[in-house]
Amino acid sequence: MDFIVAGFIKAFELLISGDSSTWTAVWATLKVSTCSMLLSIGAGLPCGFLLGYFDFKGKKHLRTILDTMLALPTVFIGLAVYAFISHQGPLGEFGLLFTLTGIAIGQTILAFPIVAALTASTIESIDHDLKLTLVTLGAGKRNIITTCLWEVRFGILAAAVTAYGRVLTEVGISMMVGGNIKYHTRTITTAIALETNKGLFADGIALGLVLIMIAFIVNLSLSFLRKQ
Amino acid sequence: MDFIVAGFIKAFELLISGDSSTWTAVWATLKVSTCSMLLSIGAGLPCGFLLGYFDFKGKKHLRTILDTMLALPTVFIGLAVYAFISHQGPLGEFGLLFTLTGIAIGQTILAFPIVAALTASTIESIDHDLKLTLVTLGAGKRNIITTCLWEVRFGILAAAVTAYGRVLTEVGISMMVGGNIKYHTRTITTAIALETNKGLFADGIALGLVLIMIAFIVNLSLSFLRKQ
Amino acid sequence: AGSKGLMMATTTSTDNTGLLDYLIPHFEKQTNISLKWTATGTGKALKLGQNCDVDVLLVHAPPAEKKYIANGYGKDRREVMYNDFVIIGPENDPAGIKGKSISDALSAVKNEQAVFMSRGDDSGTNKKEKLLWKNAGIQLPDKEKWYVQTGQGMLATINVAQERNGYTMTDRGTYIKYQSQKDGNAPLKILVEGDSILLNQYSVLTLDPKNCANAKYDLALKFSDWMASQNAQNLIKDFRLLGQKLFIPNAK
Amino acid sequence: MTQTDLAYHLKNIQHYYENTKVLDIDDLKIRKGSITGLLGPNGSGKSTLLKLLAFAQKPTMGSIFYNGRIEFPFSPTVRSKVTLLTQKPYLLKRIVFENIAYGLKIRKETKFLEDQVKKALLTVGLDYQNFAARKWHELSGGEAQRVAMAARLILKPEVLLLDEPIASVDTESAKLIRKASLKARDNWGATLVIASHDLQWLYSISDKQLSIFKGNIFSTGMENIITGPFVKTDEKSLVKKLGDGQIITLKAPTQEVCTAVIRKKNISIALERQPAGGVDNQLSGHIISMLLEKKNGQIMATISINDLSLILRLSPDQISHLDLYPGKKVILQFHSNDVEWI
Amino acid sequence: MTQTDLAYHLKNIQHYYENTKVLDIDDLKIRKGSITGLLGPNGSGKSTLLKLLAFAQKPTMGSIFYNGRIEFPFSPTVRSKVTLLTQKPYLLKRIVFENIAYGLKIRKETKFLEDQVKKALLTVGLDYQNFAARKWHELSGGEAQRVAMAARLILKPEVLLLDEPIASVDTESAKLIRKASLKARDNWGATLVIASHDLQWLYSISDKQLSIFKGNIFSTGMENIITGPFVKTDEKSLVKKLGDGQIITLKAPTQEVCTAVIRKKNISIALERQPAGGVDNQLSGHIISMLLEKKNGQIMATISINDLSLILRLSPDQISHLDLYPGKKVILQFHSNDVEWI
Ligand SMILES: Nc1ncnc2c1ncn2[C@@H]1O[C@H](COP(=O)(O)OP(=O)(O)OP(=O)(O)O)[C@@H](O)[C@H]1O
Ligand SMILES: Nc1ncnc2c1ncn2[C@@H]1O[C@H](COP(=O)(O)OP(=O)(O)OP(=O)(O)O)[C@@H](O)[C@H]1O
Ligand SMILES: [Mg+2]
Ligand SMILES: [Mg+2]
Repeated sequence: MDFIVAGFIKAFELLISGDSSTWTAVWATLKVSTCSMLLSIGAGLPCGFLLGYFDFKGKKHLRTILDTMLALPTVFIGLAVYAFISHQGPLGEFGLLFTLTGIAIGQTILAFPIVAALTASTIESIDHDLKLTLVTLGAGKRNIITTCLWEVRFGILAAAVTAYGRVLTEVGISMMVGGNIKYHTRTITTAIALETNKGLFADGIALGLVLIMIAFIVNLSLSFLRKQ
Repeated sequence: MDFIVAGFIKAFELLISGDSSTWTAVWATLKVSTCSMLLSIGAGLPCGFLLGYFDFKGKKHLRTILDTMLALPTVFIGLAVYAFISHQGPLGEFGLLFTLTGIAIGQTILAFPIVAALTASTIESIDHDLKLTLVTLGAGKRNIITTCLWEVRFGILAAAVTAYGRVLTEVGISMMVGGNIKYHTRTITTAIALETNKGLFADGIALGLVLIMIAFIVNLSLSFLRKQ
Repeated sequence: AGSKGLMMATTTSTDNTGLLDYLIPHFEKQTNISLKWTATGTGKALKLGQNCDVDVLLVHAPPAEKKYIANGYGKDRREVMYNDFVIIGPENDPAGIKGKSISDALSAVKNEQAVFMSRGDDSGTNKKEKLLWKNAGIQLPDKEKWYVQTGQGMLATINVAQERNGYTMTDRGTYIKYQSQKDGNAPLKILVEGDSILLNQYSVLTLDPKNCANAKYDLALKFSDWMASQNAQNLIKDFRLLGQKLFIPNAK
Repeated sequence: MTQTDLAYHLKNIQHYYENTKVLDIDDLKIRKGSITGLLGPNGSGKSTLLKLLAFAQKPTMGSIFYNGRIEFPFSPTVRSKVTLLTQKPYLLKRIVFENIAYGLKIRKETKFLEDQVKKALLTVGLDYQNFAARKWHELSGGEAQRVAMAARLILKPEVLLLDEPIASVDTESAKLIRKASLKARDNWGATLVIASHDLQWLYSISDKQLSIFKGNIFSTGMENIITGPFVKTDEKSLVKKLGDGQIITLKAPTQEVCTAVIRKKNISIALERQPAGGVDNQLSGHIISMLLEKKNGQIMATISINDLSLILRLSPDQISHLDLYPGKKVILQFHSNDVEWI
Repeated sequence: MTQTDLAYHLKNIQHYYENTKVLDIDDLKIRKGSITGLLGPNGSGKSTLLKLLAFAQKPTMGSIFYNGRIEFPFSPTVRSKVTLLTQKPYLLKRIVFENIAYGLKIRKETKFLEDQVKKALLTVGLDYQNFAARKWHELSGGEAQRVAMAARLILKPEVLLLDEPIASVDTESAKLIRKASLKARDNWGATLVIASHDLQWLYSISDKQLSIFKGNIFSTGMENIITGPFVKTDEKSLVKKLGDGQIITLKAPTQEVCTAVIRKKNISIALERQPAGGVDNQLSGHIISMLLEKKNGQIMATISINDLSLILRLSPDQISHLDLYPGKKVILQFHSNDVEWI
């Protein structure tokens, strides 16, 4: 139990003392998660929209596949990405292994199904009258997408926040693709794994708190977007 | 790249040959994830309903906290649960450490915010007229909860599927609380982590495929609940 | 195998003990070569080398290393240091193994069905442990109830042993760490130590340029040389964790 | 009217949305077994009042007595007895049968369920065979409205509150809904309050009409409302100018207000202007509709005066005497002193 | 009527929902600049037709010519020119201003936006100050309906399709919407098609009425429909029995059908029964309403015969002559040969 208390104290120390390894990990985490969130939202919103808005043959199967992709283990994604960007992989020449870019690619694959599946289910809940209204007001295809997404903005926000939580806390990809290299690809979660492995539970807790703090700040700023 | 191909072949071998360590891991995974899903749905649905249905002071803050809980790192949860159920912890006497029950507790904590936050955001999207209609038809509080949840059943299903994906793929808690003990608390994800660490990438991929297959079967059965 | 500097894969023990954090800045300063490392299980470290994703390895599994070279993945193997393994267990020693030889101790564990933790992760440590069972003439008790395979790192395994009041085999460095975390009164004590079979040899492995043309073989060799240099060997000798010596340099 | 005759008694009710007062009712009594018509322009507060009567919402201030007791939302004594057909009826995402049976199911009164649903559908003119198994979205606007109505009727409630029940319903069905409402009163003594913009229909069904305007109630039924802008001519009077140059003179109000009410009974009709003296307002216009009030055989006539419509009640004799018919030019007369300000 | 005069030409249109045919129109022409009223009971296919005309849906079969060309949903030549006010108007989850401005914004016509919104709100009788900043849900039913109407009017579309635009709107606003519709036609030549259950209002606004019943169109406007059950008396005739014992005799149809249509023009009115011979149907009932048809000064009278309502058109002279008024007992006469079967 006491290591939890110690962890709280340590969390403050780490942040206040400006411990450079902590801060570079914070920085790496922010960079990589922002990047992967942007990519997965960019790809997930349109895909989710198409899947939720239109009725077409095979839609149900696509949904099942997407839902299954929600259960892609991070280590698995990590291995698959590794296979592609390792020196002997088809993309080996780009030198993405042990880089933040590599991690971001993997995390995008992780977050994409979350964004897409939740967007689709939110869009599905849209009133049929909205679709009719938009068409009769002369909305083009792009207007329909943007307006529908805006109508269900709180649902989309929930999708994004869920995906963000997933990306922020994932270890498997960062470890496998990033290599947990100090000052380079060490993110907060891989640092937590490392400290915990060393038996430094208090440090693990402290870093966990730092991560939660980041999430809290992000969610606090998002909560201003959300009306009462 | 070739280890991915090898992994596919190996996945079949593992399942067909009835490899006992694989099957016990599959079994452990199923038991523990089912248990934690039941618990987190049991707790998350009502909480999400309350949060989404009612307007009260501090609701926005509760939402922010819940959203932040989406970013609880699994190792962190693992450590926290460990602190409570380890020998020296307050619940040490129950002997929950290194048991599937222990893992299920941790996974429940992991899945709860997902179920609750997504339920809340789905319930929030409910038409105000539905609430009015139910009240005027004489629905009591329990009727209102069940009917509202049933009205947004596809949204709830999406929440559950997302949480299930998270639980199924989580490593940190299973590792920390379960101890990855062969034939006992080794789940598929901890087995993947182990094989990968051994450098047996093909085995990791194979086990990942087994996990994905489980998710696929579950989602396929759920997809029959979903109308076209 | 990035553009500048060396990329090394190593086992968790060298990283977790802090040895690399202590040693590498010296290397970088003296040779002007930058070195990054990723710490993983021995098996994965070897695999990363085989796939040419790193330039050099620092590992501790001599039989596997020799096979690795024989397979054409590794080129030079240079032994640089060692530490040793010990068997630890609860102070009351239910199987009564204290002071026994390795083989007797393991037989006692088996006969008493005392709980024994194995890492079961094919790491250098695990490989050594399996060898010990074999030497004691006992078939690996894979499915025995008392033989618990954690599939985790050393410290985690020790913690499991402590929770379950069992025995385990560990490298001394990790044990020292564990001991320090318990403020010097750790429930698990060293019960068997000192046998020459318990030595834990660390080597630097360079990759065979034939297999990995992109690997920085010359820089890797420089690192290997440096590790064997008097300077580095002295540094290793002086490295202490919580006041105790951890690694004994033995470069030839 | 003794206390026990009353279904509702509202005392000092005020209701606010955010900071805007939308309802202000000092005292309102509704008898058991009566059918009350609720009239008023858009936004006057009809739906709000009905929601309060349904105990679906708490008034910001004041108390509502139901059967002599102050009641609140979710009170078990009103919960299953008062039901409201909302203005935008919401159908549950289930088939029509389940929508109609829902109320009975939550009351656990599932005996002869199918028969009851069949009967309820029939009362609103829908046939069981064709509609019971349809999904909620496979209905036309009016059909949906009628399914929602059936879901209320099946409950045989003590109080039936209907918010524009015939808004998108055809003439035949409007008649059916009228019949069903009367039957509810006659067969099990239901109390009804019905809001509607269809005056003829509302008059044909209700015993009493309440006119509501800007949240204030006039218990005398539909009255003529004249809205500003007004121009002040002297201390004592205001005038309103109509588009065609005609002028309405009104006695100036004592407080700061902006809407005038002229009751039907204070307006008289003629074919020619009277010589000056007597009434000070003589407006020329033409009849646009004449509707029968079933209750009393009187005729409700709507007269258009430029862009203003006034309503008055005529007897068959008056009509025969003056030879009135829709399209006929007439003069309306009333005295500026008879105006009321709200 | 040349081809270039036509806004719409529908050929062999059939529309199905799942396997049910709900619309069957062989040929329908709608002139540019005309105002067409769409009448018919619930579920007759009005909304479906309007959705097809709006190109919001493709008919299952057949083609729709717009301005002489076959057009389809999302075709750029119709997309921003045809607009439909749906039966259940949906407001976007934004403030009223944004709802009304939406159409202009997607057309990128944002000049004088505020002025235009102000004007649009005024046309439906809502004041900018009070309403522009309200959220979508802070409106009464009728206010919401009018906001949706304003959002269509602001677009100044070539074709304005209105599905029950005054369903929950008060009398004053119904007038305003009438005015706005006429203005749309007069000012920028809009073509309008309007569905409504308010006959008087619809007649007061439309040039031509289409009556639609079970998906079939009668281009002659509102006619009297008599539904079964009928009883076969002999080879040549059917009868329908009314609740009060009166009997309607009808010529037996040639094919298997179930609904009879008697056109207004074939019914005459009298105070006394004629001696036998001549017409074979003489039904006694009473007038329930008389409404002015603005266009032609004629009067549309509704006569109730037990539970049947029949409509016919009267002239002022007829009314004066027979001394008719709502409530008066009358005899309706028509010949069984004049019945049409659909
Ligand atoms: N949720 C809300 N927030 C703020 N104002 C509201 C809200 N709902 C209604 N209002 C306002 O309250 C007043 C009364 O509304 P109410 O719905 O009771 O009117 P109504 O008489 O039913 O009108 P209608 O005939 O259009 O249905 C209106 O001015 C309306 O704008
Ligand atoms: N989505 C749907 N699926 C199946 N049937 C439908 C669907 N929508 C409408 N219908 C049926 O099609 C027919 C025509 O419906 P439509 O909405 O066009 O009628 P309407 O004339 O507009 O009626 P109302 O006056 O009630 O608005 C009705 O019988 C209705 O039950
Ligand atoms: Mg209302
Ligand atoms: Mg319709």
